[in-house]
This record gives sequence, C-alpha cells and structure tokens, in this order.
Amino acid sequence: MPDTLGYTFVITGAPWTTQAPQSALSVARAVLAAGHRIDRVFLYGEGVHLASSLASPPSDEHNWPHLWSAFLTEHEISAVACIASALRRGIVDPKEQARYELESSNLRSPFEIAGLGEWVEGNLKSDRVLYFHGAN
Amino acid sequence: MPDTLGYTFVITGAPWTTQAPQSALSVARAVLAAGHRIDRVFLYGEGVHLASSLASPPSDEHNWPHLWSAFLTEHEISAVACIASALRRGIVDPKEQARYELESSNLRSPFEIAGLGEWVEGNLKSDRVLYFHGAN
Amino acid sequence: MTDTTLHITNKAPDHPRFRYCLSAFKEGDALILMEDAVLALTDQEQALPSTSYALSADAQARAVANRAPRQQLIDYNDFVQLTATYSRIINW
Amino acid sequence: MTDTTLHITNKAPDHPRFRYCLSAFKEGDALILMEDAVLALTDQEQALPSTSYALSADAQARAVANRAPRQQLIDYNDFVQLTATYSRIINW
Amino acid sequence: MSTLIIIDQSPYGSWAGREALDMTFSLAAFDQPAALLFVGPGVHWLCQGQNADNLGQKSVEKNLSAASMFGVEDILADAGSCARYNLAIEHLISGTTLVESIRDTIAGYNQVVFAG
Amino acid sequence: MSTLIIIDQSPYGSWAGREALDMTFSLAAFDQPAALLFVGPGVHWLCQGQNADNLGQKSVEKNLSAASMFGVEDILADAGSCARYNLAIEHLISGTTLVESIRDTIAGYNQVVFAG
Repeated sequence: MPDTLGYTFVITGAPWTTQAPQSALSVARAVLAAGHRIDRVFLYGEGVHLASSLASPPSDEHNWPHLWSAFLTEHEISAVACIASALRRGIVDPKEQARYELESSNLRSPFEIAGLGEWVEGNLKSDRVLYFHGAN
Repeated sequence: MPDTLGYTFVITGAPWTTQAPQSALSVARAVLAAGHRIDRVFLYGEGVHLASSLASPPSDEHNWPHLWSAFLTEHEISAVACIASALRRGIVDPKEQARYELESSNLRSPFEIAGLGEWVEGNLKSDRVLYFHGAN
Repeated sequence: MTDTTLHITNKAPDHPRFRYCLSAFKEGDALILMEDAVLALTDQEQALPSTSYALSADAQARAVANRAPRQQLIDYNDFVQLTATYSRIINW
Repeated sequence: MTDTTLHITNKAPDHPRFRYCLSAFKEGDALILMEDAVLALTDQEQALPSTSYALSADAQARAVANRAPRQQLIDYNDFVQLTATYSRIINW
Repeated sequence: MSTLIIIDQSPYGSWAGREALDMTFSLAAFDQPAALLFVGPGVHWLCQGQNADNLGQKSVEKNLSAASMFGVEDILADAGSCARYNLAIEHLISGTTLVESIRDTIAGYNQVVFAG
Repeated sequence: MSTLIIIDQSPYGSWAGREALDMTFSLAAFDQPAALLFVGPGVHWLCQGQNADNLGQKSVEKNLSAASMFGVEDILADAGSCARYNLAIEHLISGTTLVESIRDTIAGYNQVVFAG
C-alpha cells in the first residue's frame, strides 16, 4: 500500500473562461478517493474568480464556485486566494472592504485571502504541487 | 474634412489579465480627439470585469475600471456589460442582486447590464466596430 | 536532479507551450494530455512519446476517444496514481 | 464584398491566430500590429506585408521600436485615421 | 450585412467559443445574416459523438446541429485543419461545408468577428 | 529545493508574467533558491530600453535588473528565441545567461513552474 501523500493545488484559470476549476475538482476528488490528502488550494491570477460569492450562472449549469466551496467545507480543506491577485480583480473580504472603503465584499466562504507565502509553504510542505492553468 | 464616424467598442479582455482595456482607452481618446463619436462600449466575456466596482489595485498603479468609468461619464458614453457574461462571472447590479438573492452587488457606474441585442444594434448603427481581445 | 518527470499539459497542439513540453521530454518521462491537449491524439503533424496518456473525460467530450488507441486513455484515478508515482511533475 | 480590409492583431507572432491573420491578407489591405504583435517587427521567421504598421507605444514598451523601421510606427491618432479610412476592419 | 464568426479554439477548454455561438445566434435572432467558420482546434466543435457529461458541461454538438434552424446561414470548416486532426466530412455534423481557403472565405462577408 | 519559473509570453500584453515574477521574488524572500527562464516572446522581458509610460504601466526592466539583489539565482534566456527576435546578448539586461537547450536547463531544477 502506498504512503499517503499531501497535495497542494494551485488554480490559475477562472471559471467560465477556462476548464481549470473543473479539472481541478475532478482531480481533487480522485486524490481523496485514493487516500491522499489535500493540504491547501491556492487561487492565483485569474483563478481568484473561483472565490466569487456573486457568480450566478443559469440554473441548468454547474456553479463552480459553489461546488468548490461545498467540497472544501465538507473536507475541511484550507483554501486561499492570493491577496495581490484578488484585490486587483475585485475579489475582497470584509476586512479589505473596510480598508479600501468599498461598498461591498464578495469573497465566498470558506476561501480566505492571504499572501504568496502560503504558496511557498505549500511548495515546502506538500509532497506534490499541481497547477491548473487556462488552456490559452 | 472627413465625416464624423460613429464607433462601437467591444472589449473582451479583462484588466490585470490583458492589455485590452488599456489599448481600448487610448484608442477611445484618439477617436474623440479626431472628432468622431463613440456610440457605445460593450463589455463581453472576460471584459465584464472592467465594470467591477471592487477592483482595488495598489495605489501606485492605474485603476482601469475607475479610469474607464470616469471617461465614460465625462463624455456621456453608453456602456453595457453583457448580462450572460456578467452574471456567470459575478458582476451584478442591484436588480440582479435582488433576483438571485445575493448579498451584494458590484457593478460600477455608469456601466449597465443588458443583452447581446445591444451589440447587434451597434453592428447595425455604428460605422465602425472595434474589438479589443486578450492577446492569449 | 535528473529523476524522471511527469509532464502534464492542457494546451492544444498548436499552442507554443505544447511544443516546449514535447521538447523537454526525456527517456523515462511520461506525458499526460488533458483538456485541449487531448487533440494531440489524432494530430497528424506531431508524434507523441510512447508513454503518453490522455484523460478519457476530455477525449470523450471532444469526440477523439473513439479515434484514439484505447490503452492511452486514463481516468482521474489513474491521473492521481501517476502523480503519486512521479515525484517530479511539470504542469505545462 | 471584396473591398480592401484593415487587419488589426494583438497576438504574438507565435500565436496561431497571427498566422491566420497573415494568411488572410490580400493586395491592397493594411495591417496594424498592436500589443504583443509588435514583436513581429523583428521576427526573423516571418515576413510582413509592406503596408504594415505598429503602434509606437507598444513597440517602445517592448523595446523593439529602436530596432524597427521608423516609418512603420504609428500613434493612436494614426490608428484611428486608418480605422476611418478602411470601412472593413478585422480584429484578429 | 453578413457576419462571419470564427472559432479557432477547441470546445470545452475555454468559454470563448460558447460566447461566439451566442453572438451568432443573437445575430440570427435579429434577422441578421450570420455564418460560422471553424479553424485549427476549433474544428472539433463540429465532431459527432461529443460526450461532455464527465466534465459537467453540456455538449455543444446539439446547439450546432440546430444552428440552421435558428437561421445561421452556413457552417464552414477549414479543410486543412480537418486534415491535420484526421477528421473526414463524415465525422462532422451534417450541414458542414469544407472550405479550402480562409482568405477566399472571409472575402465573402462584410464583417468578420472573433468572440475573444 | 530549487525552482525554475518559466515566462513564455511577451511583457505588457498579459499579466501572467508579472505574477510569475511575484512568485519568483516570493520564493527568494523566503530564502528558497529560484531562477527565471525566458522563452519565446518572453525573452523581451529582458530587453534593455523598455519604456511603457505610454501604456500606463510600469516598466518591468527595473524589477528584473534588481532580481539578483533579491536573491534570484539565475536569469536565463533561450538562445533560439533570442535569435528568432534578433536579440543579441548586448540587448539584454546584464546578468542574463543564454541557454541552448530547454530540456537540459530544466533538468537542473527540482521544480519547474508557470504562473498561468
């Protein structure tokens, strides 16, 4: 029987633009099914849009931000949107809303906002780091 | 002296991902400087992120959504984000916020949300339609 | 430093990075094609290494699964197994 | 239907759509290179039509302006002038 | 005023192609002549037998099969791209026309548009 | 644990390269060995004389010139790509090393990463 491995997922492609969040979710389910561990999901670049609480697709389509947040919550997996990527792209939590004096916030739970240090930590601590980029 | 021409701009690239909103703004200023008219700016696909009221870049960087909205307001130019593109990507106005029972809205004034019919109209009424896509 | 490598790419065969990926392939390496990269299974212009795999779900969506060798198609569980086997992975 | 056309592209020379753009070029057409497409000014692998222009701001940013023929560089006002002159425009 | 919409990317990997279809159907809905041209990896939009259930996406094949009913005038595929990916006309949805030259094809339309 | 970050796109046209730089500097800030490899249109990141004022962007040339001070170990450029774009070593910022083979270069690093 193989050892249990820890994975960090880095998602850089946005939903409804790339397939990255969909592929990553299928792989994530298979990682857990194989008995491995997901240490953290890190959203970078365009990938931060996966953490939007306002994405509202037609009702006959999958809502990838919702599916991802349900998966993360169920399995108690840490999920972080890079602060530099998120703020430029208009993904903010209540703390940044207050700091920038914005009229609202739109970060979906359980995603948190943090720096690239979390990615560096994943590189050091996880056995595997998988990247899910856009195809263009 | 040349006739005055009417232009429709279609922007499909997001700020902080593509150069499209920047190029489009430089061209838009030159269009007005040449005595022409901009009938409408239509945001499609990833371009809808230009209408985010929450984009918060570092203070030493240009804020493209802010620069665009100031330009549109000053010159009283109609600007529309495609409703299908915007809702999927989490750009919503108060009306859609209510309809989808969302906790907030994030559409920046003077952008409005409307359908592709506005793009078809631009095709028919404007003398020129210019597209600003991402480079990838 | 010269362990074998699992290369994973999601780029279509006409994307410049797809070519970089193939040019980096060494003996003993493996290649997974996912998303748009599965189109390489039927690309007449480019040969693939013999240890190439393609995600079945992506190949079925794009209707290339029925025109490609069966043994190259893998599911997400196989994908994870390969990432567990190879300690060095490059996502192109 | 066979008016001359102003082709505008922002794609780098190694992007597949850049090649489609060049392959669509007809005699009497003009080409504007903007954003990443200005790299084509110094690309040794691809020849450009003689009626090619490049946005100066983009060429300066990428430091190709000083290595390209001066007469090909245009500013945003020239860009608008060209879009007014040609009634048929394709944004590649 | 006839418009040609070009799709040059694979289906499913990015959303731009779906948004190009929406543009096409929107033109047709307003009685504006519209046609589609598929080139490069984009020719796979036309393949018969697409099954995207395992991706959680809807197949685009049905949309395209209904294109002529919605008033889309022509569905064109670049012959060279089909040859590259080993696609014969019988692999493609019915009503597809192969074209030999992108240059000659686009010359027949007033407008030529990409969705992204 | 040395990491090679690869940038294969032109500067200014997309943001992914800047985010690749941020990753590189972040590794260096945490004392993790990091190096940069520029290929294809990406070699233009290294050109001397960049002036992006008219684009409303900050030049990336200064960031890169400071890379070695920030602890970035190597700045590498693919020789073939430089030749394609007519770039000689004297056009590039000082400290750049030309490499002949992408395959041999990436073999020297534990991790190879793209930003997008």
